[in-house]
Amino acid sequence: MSHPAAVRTFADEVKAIPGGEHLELCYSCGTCVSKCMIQQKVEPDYNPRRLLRMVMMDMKEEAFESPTTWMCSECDLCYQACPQEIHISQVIAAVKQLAVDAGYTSPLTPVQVDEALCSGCGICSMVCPYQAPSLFEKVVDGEIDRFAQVDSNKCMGCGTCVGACPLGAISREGVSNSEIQSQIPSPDQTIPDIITFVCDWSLREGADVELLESYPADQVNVVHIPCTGRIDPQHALMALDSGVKGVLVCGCKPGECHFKRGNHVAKCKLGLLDTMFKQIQSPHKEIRFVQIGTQERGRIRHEIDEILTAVSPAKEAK
Amino acid sequence: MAAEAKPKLAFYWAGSCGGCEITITELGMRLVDVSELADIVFWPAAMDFKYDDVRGLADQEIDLCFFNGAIRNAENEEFAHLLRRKSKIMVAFGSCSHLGGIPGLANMYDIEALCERVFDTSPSLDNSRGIRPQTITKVPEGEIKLPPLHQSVKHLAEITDVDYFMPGCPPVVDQVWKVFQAALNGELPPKGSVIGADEKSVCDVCPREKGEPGFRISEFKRPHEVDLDPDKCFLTQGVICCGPVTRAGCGTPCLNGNMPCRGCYGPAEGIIDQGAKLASFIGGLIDTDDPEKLQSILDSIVDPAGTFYRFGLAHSIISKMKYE
Amino acid sequence: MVDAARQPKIDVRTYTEVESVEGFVGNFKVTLREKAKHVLADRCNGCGDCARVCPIEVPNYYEMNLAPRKAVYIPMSQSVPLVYTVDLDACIHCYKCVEACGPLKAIDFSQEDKYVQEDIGAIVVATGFGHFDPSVMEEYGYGRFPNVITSMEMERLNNSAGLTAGNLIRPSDRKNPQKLAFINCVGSRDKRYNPGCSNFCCMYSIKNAVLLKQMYPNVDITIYYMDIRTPSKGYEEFYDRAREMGIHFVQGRPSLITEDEETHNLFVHSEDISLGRVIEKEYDMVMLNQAAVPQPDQNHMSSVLNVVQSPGGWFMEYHPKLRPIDSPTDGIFFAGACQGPKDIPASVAAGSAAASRASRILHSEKWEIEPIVAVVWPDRCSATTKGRACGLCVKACPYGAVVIDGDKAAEIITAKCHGCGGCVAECPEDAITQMHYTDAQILSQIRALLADKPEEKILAFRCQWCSYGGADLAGTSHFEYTANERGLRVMCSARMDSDFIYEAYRLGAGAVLYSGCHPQDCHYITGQKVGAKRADRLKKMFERMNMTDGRFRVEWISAAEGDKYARVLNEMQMTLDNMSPEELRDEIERLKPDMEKRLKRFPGVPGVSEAMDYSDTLVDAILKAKETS
Amino acid sequence: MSDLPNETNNNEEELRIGVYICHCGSNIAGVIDPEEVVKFAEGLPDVVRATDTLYACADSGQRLIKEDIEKFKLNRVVVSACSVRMHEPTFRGAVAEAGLNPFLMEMANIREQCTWAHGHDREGALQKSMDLTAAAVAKTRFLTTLDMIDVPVTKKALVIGGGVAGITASLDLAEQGIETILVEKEPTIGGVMSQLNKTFPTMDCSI
Repeated sequence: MSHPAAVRTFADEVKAIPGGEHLELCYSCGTCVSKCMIQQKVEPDYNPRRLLRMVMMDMKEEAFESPTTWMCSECDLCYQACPQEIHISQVIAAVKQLAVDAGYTSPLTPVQVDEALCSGCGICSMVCPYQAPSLFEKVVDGEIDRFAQVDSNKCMGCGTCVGACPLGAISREGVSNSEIQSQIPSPDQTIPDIITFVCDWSLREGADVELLESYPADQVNVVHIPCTGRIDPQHALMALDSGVKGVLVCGCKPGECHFKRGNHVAKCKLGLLDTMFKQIQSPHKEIRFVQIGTQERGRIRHEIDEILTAVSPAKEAK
Repeated sequence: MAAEAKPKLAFYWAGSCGGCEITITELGMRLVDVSELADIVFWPAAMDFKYDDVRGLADQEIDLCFFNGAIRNAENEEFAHLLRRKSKIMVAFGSCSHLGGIPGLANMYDIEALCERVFDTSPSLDNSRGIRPQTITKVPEGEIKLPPLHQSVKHLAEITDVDYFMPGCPPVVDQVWKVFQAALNGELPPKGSVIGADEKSVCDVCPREKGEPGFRISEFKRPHEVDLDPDKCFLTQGVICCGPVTRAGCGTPCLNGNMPCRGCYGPAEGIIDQGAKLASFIGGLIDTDDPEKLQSILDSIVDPAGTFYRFGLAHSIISKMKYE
Repeated sequence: MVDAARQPKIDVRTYTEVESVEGFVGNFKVTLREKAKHVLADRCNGCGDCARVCPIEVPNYYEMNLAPRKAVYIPMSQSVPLVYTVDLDACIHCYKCVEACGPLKAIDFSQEDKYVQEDIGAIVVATGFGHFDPSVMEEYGYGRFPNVITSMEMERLNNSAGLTAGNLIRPSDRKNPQKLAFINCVGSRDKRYNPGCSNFCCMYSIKNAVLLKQMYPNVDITIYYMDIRTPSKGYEEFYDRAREMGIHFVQGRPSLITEDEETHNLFVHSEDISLGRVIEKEYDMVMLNQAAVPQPDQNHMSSVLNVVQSPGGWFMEYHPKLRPIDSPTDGIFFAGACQGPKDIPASVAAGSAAASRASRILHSEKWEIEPIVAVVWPDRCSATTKGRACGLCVKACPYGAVVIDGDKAAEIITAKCHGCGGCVAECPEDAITQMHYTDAQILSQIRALLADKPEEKILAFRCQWCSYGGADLAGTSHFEYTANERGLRVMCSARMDSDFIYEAYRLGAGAVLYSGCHPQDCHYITGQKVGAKRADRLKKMFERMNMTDGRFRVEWISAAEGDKYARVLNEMQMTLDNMSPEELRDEIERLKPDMEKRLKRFPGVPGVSEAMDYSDTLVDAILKAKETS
Repeated sequence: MSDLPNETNNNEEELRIGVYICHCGSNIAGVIDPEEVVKFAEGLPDVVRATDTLYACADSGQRLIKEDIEKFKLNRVVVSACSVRMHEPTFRGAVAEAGLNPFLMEMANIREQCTWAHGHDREGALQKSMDLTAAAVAKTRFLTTLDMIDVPVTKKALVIGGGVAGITASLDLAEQGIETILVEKEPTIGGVMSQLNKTFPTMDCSI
């Protein structure tokens, strides 16, 4: 007895890539879809459950064109929540790898490198959670010089490299150094009590986002960043220097960063800044880092109220 | 430039170690060329001038003044103002006048704590009578005056208008020569520029092999704790290097000696606060795989403020906030 | 309940635990511990005067800890028997109860736990199931958000005999909830907690929804589900009825519940799979349909009864299809959810089935058991040859079936012998044999299995109850493993004589697996321990001989671990594949003299030399037959 | 059981072994060719009859064995089929009906532990089937007749757990006249069911 040679399906291809093996355990419960915030915040067509289904049903082109393939940032909130313990982000990564091999490209806008500013220090490539930047060599004025380049299929746009780049040579649309600095008030502008740098993913609930935007301009100035990994302590200092009395950096709870590690990076940066404040015995200015969990509905209100109270004696003295 | 109208040069040292002065002497025979092209009207470290000689000059009579040292006391400040008035071009020369330099690290402490350390508790000192210097001391010959200390160390631009900044601790001699030539030839860039240095950072000229993508630091070490590989980026060896944020132009003597950049050339172009930017990339390099360990990794950095702001503390926003 | 109490042939013993079970079918000796109630059952009239005066309140397990009970209590008003119990952990010894009881004198603080031994012919195990604690699933906020409750709490809140007399209120403000969500499969069908389906929750949440809807027609109820399972008669129709009543069903497993800290209302985040869209809805109250899990003391009961547990901890039946009520131990039967979640009709059916299986035995005068017992050759026992019995057989026996009387040879009490073979393998004089598993039988099997290319073979010793069952399950599940395995079955790992292992290596076996039950699963109480100790000695010895790691494996594989059986065999094959044929041959040859030395005394055992001679002929025949076929 | 096994001379009578290789439909025959195993078994010592059968456990299969015992004067039987956990009682019963002591029958498990687990390696499965059959033949060479042991029965049941299943079992036993002890660890019987509100599907009270 012999069986005809098995046809290699799309699912077989995905399963052959490490991480893709457990694809077929999915029983389509939808936990991943609602745990993930991409559909609610960014892309209505984002749906990991459906992508897995497309793989199983041999819908290769649809899968390659699906935003799910390209927008998963491997935060693994879904993996922790999946009752079948499928490492969904790894399955998606397997699909993405096949898509890239097939010549598809990411629809996302990657960070941009300005070679005129780049010193080739390689820090961007080291800090990136996705290893999107790398260094390459080229001849400039007869000498070999190094510059960063970014793999646009890997870049998820978290801005961690932007926050780390010493010379401002990497920028991301909307949160370049100049764009952030333009939101820090100059002396001739209204100086709010606090500036808050808010990671767009840390406030799960629409109600909390609305609340944040509802504070008057002379009280709270909101600067949106894609991830607290984008934070540059320089900006916090500049804000305080401008007369703002408190800086609140709002990011995700440990283990819940949308870009794997940005919240930890921010914790390190701001932790170092805090140590230096203490070492220099500079009177303690309010720079706070709060990490809000997906279940902490309404916490942002308390955090804002607390920091406003903390800075208000100074306000009365004025 | 006609021989009889030779431009006038002045050198002054305020709160400094004297290293910048030595750099100028290191010009060696080139100093002879300088003296042929210009008149040195004031150089207390090398020549016998009195303060009154400066006071006697007309305003803006000095064409070019190289001012090194930080502003630590009233005398430093007085001379900064005086020389500014007497000079057409004022150059903050060296890290101390540019950024506050090493003396600026004193801003971590208040005056009383500093004096206690320097005059009472320093292990190399025997001051059992508890003598402290006084600003006015009566002696039979009259009064001896010492300039009073300021509450904080300032960099030159904090108290007066500065035309150019020439970084370095000390500035390297070839850069000094280039600046002299440019100045004497009237080829200086627009006012406010940093001169005698490059725009990009030390990394731009550092030949060492950079870290692999995704490289992270799980423990920081000081240079003496590691057998440093001369071909690899210091950061990849867990050693903090200020190269990424520090302006190039020094000729990398530290790197050539297998030591990390200490940051004396100050922030590279585009950086507002050298230490904060350092924290910004160091924070990104820390291994975050085990969040429980973050604090212990951070704690392995010995003296962050002294390391990140070794030359620039007096110029930093944190220091500014403290003394506002 | 009351029927059971009234039935004269039923002796109801509450507040009583099974301490130990010994013996065998028809002849079990069971020790029961009747915990002291400190109330005399024959005097207590259930009036409750004691509880009225008792000043101590503690949570009542019966009300899912939502309501208090006194230190002297009955769990519910219809308790059977209607006898109060003093909970000494809570009691402060004020003796107000004694006073209130007055002349009845039913309360007796001097009472102590009583140990009672009973002779029993057959046992029905109906220990039931426990409830999954959803507080470990942080995403649902149970234990932190007051209005997230479990299904069992709902049962009490919605029960006319319950603490609120059936008035459904929500814990945060005691208001009647208007919008409710039920979430199914909480902790079940979830590989992180319990991979299996809890069987009855679908119907159970529909039931609760229908009841609430009947009582409060305006209440808005949404059931979040992954699949609705309505496999029995009338179930699907009931589901239809619920939908027609306006109960909403959302297919989509919620990933998160958040709470409004002021109103304590809850927001359920889920995908609505029909819409393909994430929805976030606000509710007054959320009920989590918690998984059914094994009883917290299931492991303990498993070792008291010597029965095996399936993955997940349920008691394992002898055969899932053909003998679903029997335990592997003759005379012990399962009823109800102790062997896996069952709904009420199934539990009742299983109760009747177990009674029927048990009554086969109980109606018989005699019952047959297999004659696979141990037998002593007295002339070989050291008592005869050396004048003193060594007693190792006595130590090996879990049942006290071996006795040594003075300087006489050891003797087996057949009625007590369960046939594990531990004494047989332990006897240093080879003076004991086991019927149907003699040395001669097993040796000739080993020779046959290793006749052809022994160096390629993995000889696997398995015990009848666990690892043989595990191998069966590997096959039933079609888990593929190496065909070089050659399995050999004995009753227990205690029977796996060191001599068999030496013989296998002497014959040039590539690898040997020594497998049996996990210690707590052993069919012969401590037989596995006897086997494990020996295996440990062998392992250390082979290490000292520098045998390649992995050529001798000791693995405990339950009848439920087919995957493990396949994995272990494949790993062993990998060990062999990682050696070159020359390496393997050299090692086999190097170790042979050692093995031969250890087997020196073996041929003296009755039957062994004949088995050796026969095997030589057999091996020739096997090789020849393979050549021709 | 008082007779000691004397294995050196209890096989004085001539051994006549019958070997039956079961197809189990395609469960076994789909992976290996049973006829090959039959041919192999014919070459083993003392095997006087070897044949394959579609379903050894079916009536026809059992009948074949029983008839063969008489026809070929078989005094040992080997059945290469499924797990002993499945059909050992069946084949013991079959040989007993033909007058052979049931303990003179030995099974080789070539289904669960062979063809079902080695579908990927047909040749390996065939070799294994042969070896397992040979081992069973070898064991029968040393089998002795055994009698079941009769034990007395205490006519009393113990039911552990007073929930709905335990109560039902107790009632069923008691109604057959069997003394039953119903043990419950809590102060009341009733179990989970008594805690429930009305129960599905009849919506009646649970107590």
